[in-house]
Amino acid sequence: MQATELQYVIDTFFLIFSAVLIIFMAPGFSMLEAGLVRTKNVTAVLTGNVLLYAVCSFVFLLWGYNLMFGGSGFFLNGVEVTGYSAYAFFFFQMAFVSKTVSIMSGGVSERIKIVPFMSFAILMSGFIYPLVGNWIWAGGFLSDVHDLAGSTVIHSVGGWALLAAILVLGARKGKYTKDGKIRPIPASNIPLVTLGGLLLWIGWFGFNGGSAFNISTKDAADLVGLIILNTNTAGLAGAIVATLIVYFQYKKLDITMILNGALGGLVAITAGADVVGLWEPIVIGAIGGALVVYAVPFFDKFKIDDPVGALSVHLVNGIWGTIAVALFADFSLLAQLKGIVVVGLFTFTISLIIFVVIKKAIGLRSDEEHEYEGLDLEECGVEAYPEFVKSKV
Amino acid sequence: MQATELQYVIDTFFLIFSAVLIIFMAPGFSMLEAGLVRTKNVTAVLTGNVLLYAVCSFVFLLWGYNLMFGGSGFFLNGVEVTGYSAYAFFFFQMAFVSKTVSIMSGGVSERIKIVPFMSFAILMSGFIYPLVGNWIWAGGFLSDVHDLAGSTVIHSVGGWALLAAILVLGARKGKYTKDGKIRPIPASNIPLVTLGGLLLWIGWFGFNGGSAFNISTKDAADLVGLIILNTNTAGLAGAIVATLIVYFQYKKLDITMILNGALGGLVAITAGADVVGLWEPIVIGAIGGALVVYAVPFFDKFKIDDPVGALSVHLVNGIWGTIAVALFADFSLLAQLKGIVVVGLFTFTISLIIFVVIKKAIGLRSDEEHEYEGLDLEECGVEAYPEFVKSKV
Amino acid sequence: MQATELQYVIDTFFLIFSAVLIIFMAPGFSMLEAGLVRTKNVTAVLTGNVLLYAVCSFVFLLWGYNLMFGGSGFFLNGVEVTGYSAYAFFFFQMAFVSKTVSIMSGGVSERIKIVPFMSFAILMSGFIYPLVGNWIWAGGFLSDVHDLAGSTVIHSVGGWALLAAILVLGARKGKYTKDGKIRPIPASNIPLVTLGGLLLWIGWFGFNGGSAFNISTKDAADLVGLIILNTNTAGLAGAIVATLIVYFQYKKLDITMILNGALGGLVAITAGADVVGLWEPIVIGAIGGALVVYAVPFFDKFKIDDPVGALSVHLVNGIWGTIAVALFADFSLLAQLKGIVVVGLFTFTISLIIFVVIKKAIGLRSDEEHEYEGLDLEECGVEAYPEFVKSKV
Amino acid sequence: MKKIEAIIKPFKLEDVKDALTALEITGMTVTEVKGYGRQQGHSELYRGAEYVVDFLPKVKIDIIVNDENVDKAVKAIVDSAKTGKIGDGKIFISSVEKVVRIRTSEEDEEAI
Amino acid sequence: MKKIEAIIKPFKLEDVKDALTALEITGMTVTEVKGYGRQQGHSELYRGAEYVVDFLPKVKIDIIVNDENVDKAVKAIVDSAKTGKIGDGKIFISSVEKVVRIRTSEEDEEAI
Amino acid sequence: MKKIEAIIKPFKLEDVKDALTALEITGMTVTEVKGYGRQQGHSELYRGAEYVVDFLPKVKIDIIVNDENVDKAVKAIVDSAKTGKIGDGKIFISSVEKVVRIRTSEEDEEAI
Ligand SMILES: Nc1ncnc2c1ncn2[C@@H]1O[C@H](COP(=O)(O)OP(=O)(O)O)[C@@H](O)[C@H]1O
Ligand SMILES: Nc1ncnc2c1ncn2[C@@H]1O[C@H](COP(=O)(O)OP(=O)(O)O)[C@@H](O)[C@H]1O
Ligand SMILES: Nc1ncnc2c1ncn2[C@@H]1O[C@H](COP(=O)(O)OP(=O)(O)O)[C@@H](O)[C@H]1O
Repeated sequence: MQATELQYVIDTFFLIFSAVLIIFMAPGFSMLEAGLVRTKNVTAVLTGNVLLYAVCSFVFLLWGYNLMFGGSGFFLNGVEVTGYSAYAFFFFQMAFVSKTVSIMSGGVSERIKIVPFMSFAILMSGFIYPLVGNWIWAGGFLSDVHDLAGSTVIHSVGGWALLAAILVLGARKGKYTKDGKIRPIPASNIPLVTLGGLLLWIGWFGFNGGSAFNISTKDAADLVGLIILNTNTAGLAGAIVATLIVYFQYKKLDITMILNGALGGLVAITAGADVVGLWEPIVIGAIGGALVVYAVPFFDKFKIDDPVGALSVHLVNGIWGTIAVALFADFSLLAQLKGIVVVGLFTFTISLIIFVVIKKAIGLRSDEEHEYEGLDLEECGVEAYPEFVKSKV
Repeated sequence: MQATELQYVIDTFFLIFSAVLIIFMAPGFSMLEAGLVRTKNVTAVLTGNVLLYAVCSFVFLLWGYNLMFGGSGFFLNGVEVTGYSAYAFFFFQMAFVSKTVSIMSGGVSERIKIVPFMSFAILMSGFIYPLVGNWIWAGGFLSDVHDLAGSTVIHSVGGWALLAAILVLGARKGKYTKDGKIRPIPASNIPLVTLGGLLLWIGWFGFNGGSAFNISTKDAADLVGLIILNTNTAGLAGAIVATLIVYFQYKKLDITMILNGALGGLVAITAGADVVGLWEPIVIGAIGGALVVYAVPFFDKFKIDDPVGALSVHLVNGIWGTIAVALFADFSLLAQLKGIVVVGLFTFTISLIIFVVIKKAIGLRSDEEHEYEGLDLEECGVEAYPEFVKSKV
Repeated sequence: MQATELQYVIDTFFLIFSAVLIIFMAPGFSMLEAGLVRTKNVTAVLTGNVLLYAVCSFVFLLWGYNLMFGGSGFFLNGVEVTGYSAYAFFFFQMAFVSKTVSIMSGGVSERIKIVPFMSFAILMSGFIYPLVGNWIWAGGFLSDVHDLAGSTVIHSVGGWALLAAILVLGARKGKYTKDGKIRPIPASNIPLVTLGGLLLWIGWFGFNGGSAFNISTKDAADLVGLIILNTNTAGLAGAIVATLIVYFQYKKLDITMILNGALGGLVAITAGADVVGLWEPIVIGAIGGALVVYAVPFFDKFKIDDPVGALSVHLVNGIWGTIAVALFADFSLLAQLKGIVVVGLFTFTISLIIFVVIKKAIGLRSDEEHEYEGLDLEECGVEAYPEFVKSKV
Repeated sequence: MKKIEAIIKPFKLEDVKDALTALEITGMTVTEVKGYGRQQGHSELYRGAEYVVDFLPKVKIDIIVNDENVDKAVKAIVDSAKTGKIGDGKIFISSVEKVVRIRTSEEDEEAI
Repeated sequence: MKKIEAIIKPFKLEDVKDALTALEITGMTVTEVKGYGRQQGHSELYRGAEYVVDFLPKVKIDIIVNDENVDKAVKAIVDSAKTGKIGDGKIFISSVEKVVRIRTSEEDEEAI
Repeated sequence: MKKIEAIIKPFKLEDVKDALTALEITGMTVTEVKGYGRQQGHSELYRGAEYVVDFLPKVKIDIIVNDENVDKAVKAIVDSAKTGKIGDGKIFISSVEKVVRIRTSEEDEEAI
């Protein structure tokens, strides 16, 4: 047996391992978002998350992957893969796609109807994301953008589409009072938020680590080690900085902000974890964490109502992370900026159009009354915690 | 060093990886079932699940494995394993065994006493499952049945035993009214249901992927990639079809049914994920999802009370998956049917006998009063969420 | 390509895999502790856990690792690593460090202020743990102690520091009544406890398995297989014995004790999983489980208030596990005892001093009033489940 | 008009509701409460130690009825909620001076 | 002194509180309840089968006020809680004989 | 017979129960409520922004007693629930016309 065959085997195994870690982000997002919204909307958010995984992965299997990697026809046809199993490569890529939409699902929660949102999800995973992915990752015209695991391709894309969605949707009833004040709507279940945040963090090791695509030489193994270590470091720094900023302001330790800070750091390092040394991720992640803390009130100021802080985490830090590559490593700032702007313009515009069309065609937002009662009843017919009297038969 | 030694290493590593994924099904089943039952029975269900893992794995270590793989004496003695570590192989096999009984624990929940159930679990993991496993997987007289990871060996076996258990146990008080109507008893905690469902889904990658047993050649790696991809595809299809059927009937998106549909698809592909191409799992999983949706009311019609839908997911789709192998790949339908019938007859009959004996000997079902109060108090003395006044000292 | 390069790759991959499993212990500890404390302290406990991971890992990255493995300066400088990626080795070691403090966080919960606790965490992960780790694992003066994955280095160290912390802190208000009786304060959320317990169990496979450090020869692969199998076996035995003891006393199945029993067994096997056969872990784990059951009331008798049973699980079984190595394998009892005593004296004394100093300097314990109201409001400003009226806008 | 407050065992709620509905008393408000009385609390376990839980789960039903309906309502509740075992609960009756239906501002008998 | 018990739709709680505060009625006690009345329950799904949930979430507000404040308090509640749709809720008024403030042992009007 | 409704701080529940039990008043029904009053709400954080929570957790105890027991019960509650800090709560006393024990159909004094 040739060493190359063993390399093939090891890299295939490594891709599977990474993909499985990424799929842990499905419960991760689900729990994070279920914990952050109000009880009356928990089932709707969970249903959205599970359906997203199902629908986006399915669309990607049918044609999205093919479109992204220049295949022909459907399924995996005509996409050339060497060095590891084509199935494993597809599986890894598929694990990515639903994340792009999961990013959005918290931000539009508590007021969006699930079916129209799923319609967008089909277009996102079948066209928008594969196109952007193609431009940057599959030899397209933005190939000179360095974006290891998708600060732009995944996080900014999800973030821009979310921004469009929120603009079309509007804020939740009662979020901004008539006299223009902001009414915080607290998270309903902190253990779920924490569980979700930590599962996302763990999933990120597969996200970024797996994006090295191979581990089967000494150099590759070192690179994967570096990537995973750097990923973690940026998360640490984001969490710590978010902690400190809030603490110095309020003398309190705000767990939802700490976790958002960590996620901000993780998004920020996603573009360049492979091209920086050990201390840069500290700076990149720290700035990421700080950006989250300041972006949350910023968006609120403009009455852009994002229940879970997804714009602050994914859009702002997706941009920051892509820029950081040029600041901390030897890449062209211009290229990075071009990537950010082109992808941003494209994704935002097309998403805006799609959401406006969906709104006109089938409606996007829940009735006011259903919003008051919670989407769970209208959309799902299932309450998250339905029991009134615990011991009722 | 020989390449074969590295292969040995890689396959051992792969088995460990797969086994660990399978063990994630322990929290998976625990959370799923804890979310589906009423609050007053949550601790009992969780206790059952944890004990199942402990007891079944222990029995399997002591003698079950030995019985299944034709060893001699106890522990791993005399079971010949080549190509990977015997310990890893055992560990992988052990991860399977408690699943067979976990399948049942939701279906008998809210009325079964834990100790008699554990007595059955010992017999199941020590005799019934090892025997069936031996017939199909270890060179026994059903070796011509193709059942990759246990549509029959695991899921049908668990399903048949569950059917026997439910027939002996009877329905929960209040499930069917005096005038013969069905009273739905809703799930108490949807986030736990979702978490559990997704963890099971992830565990399935280890379940089916690991059942290839080796990954250390190019062909093997491709096969593992294919299996995992197909497994996921069937889950997607099951979820989507279940979604659509319920949606067209009620205009609602029913998350418990969506997850059950996904699990149905996953069970259905378990027998043949390795012998079909990329589109067949869509059909197999879709039918699996549809079967779940129609099987749930079917069992209810016959007053077979299955609180979590385990029969519909595991028994019905265990059978369907085993048949599907012959329909979609080049295997003998006769052999597959023979496997289904022989295993079904054997498991159902012996389980029925055991449950009747247990019932006579030590009782199987909780007192009516304890059932009203919930099993948690009587069986465990621990309420799942005991606090009345949150801030009470 | 040389076989050694592939070995390097495989071992690096294996370390990453193991480290990721260990990091699952972060949600594991978080959920376990969040479930065991009262609702009013859940956010504080979760915040503590997340911060611990962030702070301890960060300190370890900056200088702790360097100190432990005899490097020079900061970061990974000067630590020599051969046979696998230095990054992966660091990542694996880093995954360990926050566990040492996580062990403590449940025991001091419901009354400790987070900021002073984090101060201790910095000293623990920056000095105490690296020193002890150096003595036993990095060629220091206790190198003849056999401690595979840290019955002493991790669990006892965490346990001794916790004991010091509890002595300085005192018991929770209302835990012991004026007339000297013990008032049990039940767990608030059993599903979270179960989820946490099972995630810890799974994490342990990485903890102990990864501590073999390589898997890339046949012998190494067998050893890893054995370790993981033995780890699991001890957990099973601990769970079963704890079940039986409580059952024979009260005729109830106490899930919190069953899980604690399992964890006790897992701690006990951590020192010697690599040097015993298949049946010894049954005995070691069983004794571990029994020790937990008897240690819990023992500590209560002395009014040492440990809300989650961490002393019984980690300290008592850390000691037992270290001794067990000498009883069941060919190691010097004297060396093991020396390790236990030296590490115990050092850790306890220095922790006691640090906690007394912290107490004087910035205070350690929450005000009585805040303790009544719950730490969540004062420390975090965030309630775990804040909703009063579920459907309130 | 009278207010009937009935404290019952939780699993009897459905039966009581049905019994009242049969009398065409179709308005009621239900609260989850904990009761302390002669019925002994049960013992629970926590990490291997037993302790007694004094307060038991009960359900309180508030029904405002016209004076002429009081007796039959009480009878219906007693009949449907009784198990004969200790802890079945109590019924308290008191006077209500005025009732207003928020939707229509109707008052008293019309508002019930 | 009178006790006003108002059963309202949960999402109106904030509005009612504001309306009462505007009257300088700044003491109240709120309970989460379930209501059964003319308002039809909604149907829910469970594993592919529909069923009707009879009891709907409501909020009960208890306010003890001096006799002279009753009418304006009731008016404030009606105005702020009304949506005009069925299920808006009811207000019940009854007599209170004595009030004690625990902190100061003040009684009656002074204690409100 | 009188109904005593006492709204207290949650952590005083055990003490109040003990004080009442000492008077051989061994029946009571407890409800989890939220209170709004002079006691200022606390501020909480949410994703880096502060806001005030108005409604504070309280516990309501309902006790039906014979007329002669009212004063000592009230005294017991006041003594055991007082912390002296604002927000200690209130006691409201009203008349009850009839009491029925469901299990035995006993009435009034015998039913308490
Ligand atoms: N004096 C009382 N005041 C208020 N509630 C009471 C009183 N006595 C009993 N209750 C309520 O009635 C319930 C049942 O009372 P209990 O004495 O246990 O049994 P029984 O109903 O058979 O007399 C108690 O749990 C409590 O909620
Ligand atoms: N007779 C009654 N006694 C106690 N509560 C009642 C009564 N009638 C109605 N309620 C309460 O008022 C709520 C609203 O009543 P409903 O008949 O649904 O509509 P509406 O308020 O428009 O008359 C009910 O959900 C219930 O909580
Ligand atoms: N007028 C009232 N009607 C009903 N409940 C009241 C009233 N005033 C106060 N309360 C209840 O009593 C509690 C304590 O009252 P508060 O004014 O805060 O302090 P204090 O008890 O010291 O006067 C409140 O939280 C509320 O539950």
